[in-house]
Amino acid sequence: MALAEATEPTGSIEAVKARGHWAGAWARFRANRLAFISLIFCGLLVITAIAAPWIAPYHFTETDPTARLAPIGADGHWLGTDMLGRDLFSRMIYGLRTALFVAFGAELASLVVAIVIGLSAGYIGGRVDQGLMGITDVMYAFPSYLFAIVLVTVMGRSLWAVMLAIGISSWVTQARLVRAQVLSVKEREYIEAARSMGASGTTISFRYILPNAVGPLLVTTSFAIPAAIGAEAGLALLGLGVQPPTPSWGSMISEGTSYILAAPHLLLFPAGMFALTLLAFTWVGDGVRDAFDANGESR
Amino acid sequence: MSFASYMAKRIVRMVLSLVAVSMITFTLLQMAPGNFADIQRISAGAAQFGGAGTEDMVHAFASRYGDDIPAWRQYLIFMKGAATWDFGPSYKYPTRDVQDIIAQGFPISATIALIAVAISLVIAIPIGMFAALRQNSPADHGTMFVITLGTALPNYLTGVILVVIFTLTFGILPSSGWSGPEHMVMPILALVLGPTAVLARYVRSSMLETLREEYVVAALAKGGRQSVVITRHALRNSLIPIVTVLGPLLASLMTGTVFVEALFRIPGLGLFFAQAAASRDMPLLMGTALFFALILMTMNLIVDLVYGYLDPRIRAAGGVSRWRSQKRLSRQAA
Amino acid sequence: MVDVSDVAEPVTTERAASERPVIAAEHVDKVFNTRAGEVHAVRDVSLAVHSGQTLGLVGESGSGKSTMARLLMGLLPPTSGTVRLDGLDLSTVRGARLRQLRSQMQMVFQNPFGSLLPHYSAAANVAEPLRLHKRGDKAWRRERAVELLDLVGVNRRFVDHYPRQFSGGQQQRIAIARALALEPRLLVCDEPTSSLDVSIQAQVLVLLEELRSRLGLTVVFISHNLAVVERFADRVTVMCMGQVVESAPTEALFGAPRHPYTEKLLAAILPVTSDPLPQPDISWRSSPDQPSALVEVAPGHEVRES
Amino acid sequence: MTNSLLEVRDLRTDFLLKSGRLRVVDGVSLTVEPGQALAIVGESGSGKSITMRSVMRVLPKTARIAGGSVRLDGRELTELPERQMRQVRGRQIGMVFQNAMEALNPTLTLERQLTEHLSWHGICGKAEARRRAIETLGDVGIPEPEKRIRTYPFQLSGGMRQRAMIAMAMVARPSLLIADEPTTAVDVTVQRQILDLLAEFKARGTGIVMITHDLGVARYFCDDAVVMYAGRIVERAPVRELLARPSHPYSTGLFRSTIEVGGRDRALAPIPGAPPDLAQRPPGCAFHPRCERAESVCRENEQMLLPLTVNGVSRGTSGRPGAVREAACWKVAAHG
Repeated sequence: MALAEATEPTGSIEAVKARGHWAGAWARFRANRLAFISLIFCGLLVITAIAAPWIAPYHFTETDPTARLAPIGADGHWLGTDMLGRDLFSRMIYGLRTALFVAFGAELASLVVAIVIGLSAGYIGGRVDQGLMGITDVMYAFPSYLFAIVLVTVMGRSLWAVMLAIGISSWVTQARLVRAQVLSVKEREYIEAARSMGASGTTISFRYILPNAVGPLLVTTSFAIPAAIGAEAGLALLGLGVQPPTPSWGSMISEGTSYILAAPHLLLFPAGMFALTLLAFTWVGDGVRDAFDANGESR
Repeated sequence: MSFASYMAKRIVRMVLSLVAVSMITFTLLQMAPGNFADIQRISAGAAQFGGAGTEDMVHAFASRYGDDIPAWRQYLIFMKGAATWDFGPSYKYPTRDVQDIIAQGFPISATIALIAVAISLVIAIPIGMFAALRQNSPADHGTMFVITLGTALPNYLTGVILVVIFTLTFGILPSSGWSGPEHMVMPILALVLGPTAVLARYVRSSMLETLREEYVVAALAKGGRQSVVITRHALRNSLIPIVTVLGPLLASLMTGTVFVEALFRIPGLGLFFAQAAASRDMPLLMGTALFFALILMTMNLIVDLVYGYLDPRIRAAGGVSRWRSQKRLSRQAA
Repeated sequence: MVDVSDVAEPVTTERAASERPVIAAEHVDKVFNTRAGEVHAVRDVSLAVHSGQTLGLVGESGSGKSTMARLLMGLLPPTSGTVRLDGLDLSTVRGARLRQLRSQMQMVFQNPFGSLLPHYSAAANVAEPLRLHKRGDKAWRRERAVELLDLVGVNRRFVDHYPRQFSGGQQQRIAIARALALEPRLLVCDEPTSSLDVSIQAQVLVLLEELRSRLGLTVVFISHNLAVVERFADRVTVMCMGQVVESAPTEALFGAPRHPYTEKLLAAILPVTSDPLPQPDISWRSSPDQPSALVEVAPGHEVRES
Repeated sequence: MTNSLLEVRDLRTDFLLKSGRLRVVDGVSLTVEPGQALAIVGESGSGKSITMRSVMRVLPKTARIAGGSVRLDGRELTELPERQMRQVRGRQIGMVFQNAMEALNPTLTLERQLTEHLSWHGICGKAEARRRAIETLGDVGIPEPEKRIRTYPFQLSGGMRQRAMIAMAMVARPSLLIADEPTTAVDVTVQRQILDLLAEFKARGTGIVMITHDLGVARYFCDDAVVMYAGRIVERAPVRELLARPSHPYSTGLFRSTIEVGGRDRALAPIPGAPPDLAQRPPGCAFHPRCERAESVCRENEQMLLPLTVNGVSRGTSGRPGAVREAACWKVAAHG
C-alpha cells in the first residue's frame, strides 16, 4: 500500500531505541555520578542497618566499666566509648538501624495511606475530596513537629510509636501531593481517551493515572526519607525519641554536646555520620528529581 | 466574591480549625498514659524531692477546675477561658498563667525566626537569580551543591557544627544561654541555612521558568537592556510564586526553633511546648498549640493576601481560573 | 434494549440507513457550573448522522463544538435532551453496559500526544481497547495492533517505541489505529489535524478519507477549518455560541450559504489560488438568550432566523 | 544606489549543542522594501523564526550567528555593539508574536508595556508616551483606548489582546515589523481583521516580514515569499506567482497539501514523510528523501538558489522591479 511507504519515519526515530518512561529515567539517574554513588552508599547503609547484630562488635547495652569515655583507638573500642563505657562504633550502627527503620517504616506507611486517600480524593472528588481537604486544613494549622511531639507523648517512646508519629504527621502532605498529581493527570487528554475507549474507574486510576503520577511521588518520597531521619533524631534530641538505652543519633548528639570538651569524639562521629547519611539520601533525591524532570512529564 | 465575604469565610475556617486543633490535642492528652501528677511523681522521686510536684498540680488544677471535674467539662472550661485569651495557670508553673508564659517565650522564638527569614530572603534572592542567569555553568552547579547541603542538614545539626567551630575550636561564642546578642548569633545562623537553601532553589527554578516566557523575549525585542528586562519583567513575576512558599517556610521555622532552642538552651516557646507535652501540662500544651496554630494560619492568610495584591490576575476576582483556562486553550490551539 | 451483537452488523440497505441514524442528538443542552457562574455551552442542538455518512461540525472556539463531541460520545451527560446511539438513549445505560457500548463509537482527539498513554508503547496503546473489551488473548491482541498500525502506515519496526518518540503525524496515526481497533461504527474526530504541520495534515486527511471509504465508517468531523470540512463531510452543521445557526448538505452550504455567520466564516477563509470572498455587509450578532427558530429553507437545509 | 529597508545576505545561525554545532539557518538571503511584505513560508523546524530572531539578535542562549550580513537601511547590524543594537530593537524593528497571551506580561498594565520602551529609547517623556500609546491603541481598533490602557492583558478578549500586542510593536513607529505567525492562535474570523490591520501599517510605508506556515495568509497579505526547508531557502518568488506555478518540489508539495474551499475535486497529494531532524540532515538536497523527482545528483550535491530561466531568459517576474524568481533544485534550475 502506498500509504505505508509514504510514512516511513525519518532519520531521528531510527537512531533511537524504543525506551520507556522508566528506562529513560533510570538512564539519566545512572548518568548522574553523584546521585549514583550516593545510591550505592545508601544501599550499604541499609545493609549495615539490617546486619547490625553481626557487624557491631558489641550489643548497644553492653557496658565496659573499665573503659568509660575511652578515646579513639582504645583497646577493643576503635571509636572509643561513652560515659557508661558503651562501644561508640556499635552504638552508631544501632543508631543507624533505628534511624532507617523509623524513616523507611514511617514513609512507607504514609505513602500507602497517601496513595489510597489522595487517589480517591483526586479521582472521585466531591465529598471524599472535601473531607480530605478539611483534614488537611486542620493538619496544616498544626505544625507537624509539634504534632509528632504530642503523638510520641501519647503513644510512648517505643520504636513503633516514633515511627507512627512521624508517619502520621507526614501523610497529609503526601496525600495532598498525590491528589494534586491525580488532578493534573486527570486533565490530560489520554484519560478522556481512555474513558471513550470504555475503561472503568479502577482501570483508569491504577493503570493510567497512578503510573504517571508515580514519578513526582517518587521524588518527594526520596526527599521525605532524609526528612524522616532528621525528624527521628530531632525527637530524640528533645528527649522525646526512642526510649534509651536504644541508641538514636539524636540522643547521641545530645549526650555528645554535654561531653563536648571532655570527649569531643562522642559528638563528632555521630554528628558526622548523621550528616553524611542525610546528604547521601538527599543527593539520591536530587538525582531522582532530575531524572524525572527531564522527561518533561512533570511539567 | 467580595473581599469582605472572602475574609469572613477565611476567618470562619480559621476558628473551626482552631477548635479542631484544641479537640485533637485535648483528646490525645487524655489518651496519653499517666497524668501530670504521675509524671511529676516519677521524676520527683528520682530527684528525691517528695511529693512537691503533686501538690503543685493539685493546687493549679483546683484553682481552675475544682475537684472531680470530668474531662469534657475541663475542656469546655478551658476553651471558655481560651476564647478570652485566658488559658489559666500552668500545672508545672502554677504561679504563672499560660498566656504570660507565651507572652514571655514567644518574642524570643519569633525574634530568632523572623531575623532568620529576613536574612534568608536577602541572601537567597540574589543567589537564586545568579544561579538561574548562569544556568548549567560551574557557578550554577557549585551554588546548587551548597544549596543541597543546606536542605539536607537539619538546623540542630548545623547548630552542632557551629558549636564545634565557634565554641570548641575558637571559643569565641557561648554555646548556651540567652542574655546578650552574642547568644543570638549561632541560633540564628543555624536557622538561616535551611530556609536560604529552600528559597534560593525556588527563586532559581521560578526565574528559569520566567526567563523562558515569551514576554521576556518580547521585552528584549523592544530594546530593553538585559538588566532592566530581568528586574522589571522577569524578577517581579518570578518572585510572586515565592510568596506562597514563604508561609509554610515561616511556619516550619517558628516551630523548628524548638530544636535550636533545646540545643542552645534558649527559653523560647518551642521548648515550653516540648516540656508541656512530656509533663502532661494540659493548659500549657493546649495554650501553646492553639497559639502556634493561630500564628500559622494568620501567616498563611497574610501570604495569600500579599499574593493577591502582587498578582493582578488574582486581584481581579475570579480572574485566575479564567486566565489559566485561556492559557491552556491557547496552548492547545498553537 | 438493543442487542449489541445485532448492532454490530453493518447496515447494508439504503432504506435501513435512512430509517434510523447511527448517532442522533435531540434538543441537547449542556450547562457547566463553573466558579464564574453557569456557562451554557450547548443550546438545543439536534443532529443526526446516518450510516456511512460524515457530518462536519464547524465553529470557532467557544462555539460548543468540542462539548458536542463529548456529548455524542457519552463522555458528558447532557443537561437536557437525549443522545441516541442506534436509537438507544445513552442516558439510560450506565456502568459496564455503557463502557461496552463505547466499543461502537471511538474518538480521535486534537492533540495526538496528549491522547496516547505515555507509558504504553505504540502497540500497547493500540491493543489497549481490545484488552479493555476482552477481545482475544494477549498474543492475538498484539498481532492485531501491529496489523492496525501497518494499516495506518506505522512501520512494524517501530511498534514498540513510545508515543513521545514519534512525530506528531505519526502519533495521530497511532491514535487513529487505536480508534479503529474495536471496529467501531462511529468515529468522532475532534480537530484531528489542527495541531499538525501543513504537509502532515494532508497525509492524515488522506488516510482518514481512505479508511472511511474502506471501512464504511460513520464520521462526525469537528473542525474550525471550513475547507477541510467541505472536502470531508456530506453534511455540515455550523455552530456559534452553542447554537446551530445553519445545517445543510455540504454543496448547498458552500454553494448558497443562508446565514450571515456562515457567510462570515466563508469570507474568513484565505484561499491559495483565488482572492477571498468579500466580507458580508450585515454583521450578525447572536443573542442566545432569545433564541430564534431554526427554519427549513430547502430540503435538509436549516437556517436560524436572524 | 539606494538601500533596501532590510537586506540579509548569506545569514548563518548555529545552535551550540553538546554534540557540536548545529546549523539551523544556512545561507539565508532576503530583501524587504518599505511598504512591502515578505512572507517566510515553512513548516515547524524550518528555521523561519530563528532567521528573523537572528536579524533582531534576540536568540536563545545557545544560538550564535555564524556569519553573513544584515543591513537595515544600509547599516550593518551583525557587528553593531549591543548598546546600539538595543536602539534598533523596538525603535526601528518591531516584533509581533504568535500568541499575545504569552508575549504580554500578565502582571503589568498595557500602559507600562506600551510606553516603557519609548522611555528606554529616550523617544519622549512620560506624558507624551502615554498620549502616543493611547493613539496607537486607537489605531489598532481598540475601543475606548484611554480606559483600556489601564487594564491588564488578561482583561481583554483574544482578538483585542492580539491588537494590543501589535500596538506595543508599533507605538515607536518602527520602519520594519517582524510578525511571527501573528494569526495562528486567533479565531478564523479574527484572522482577517488582524491582517487588514497590519495592512494599514504596510500602506503607511512599514516593511513587514510575515513568518507563516499558511499559504493563504501569505497570498492575502504579502507581496513576495521565500519558502524555507531545513534551514535553507528553497524558493523565492512573488507570492502569486509562487502559488500559480510553484517550481521547487517542496513548494509544489506544500501547495498540493493545502486544502481550500472549492478545491474538492483537486486531488490532495501530500508530501510523504516528515521534515528531517537537522542533526541528521540528509546529504545533498535535504528534501530528496521526500521528493519523487529525486535523482542521484540530488542525493549527492546541493543545488544553489538560482534564477529560473527559460532558454536563458529570466522568467516569471511579472515585470515588477526587484521581483525575483529563484529555486534551489537540480530538476528545476537546469531546464526551467
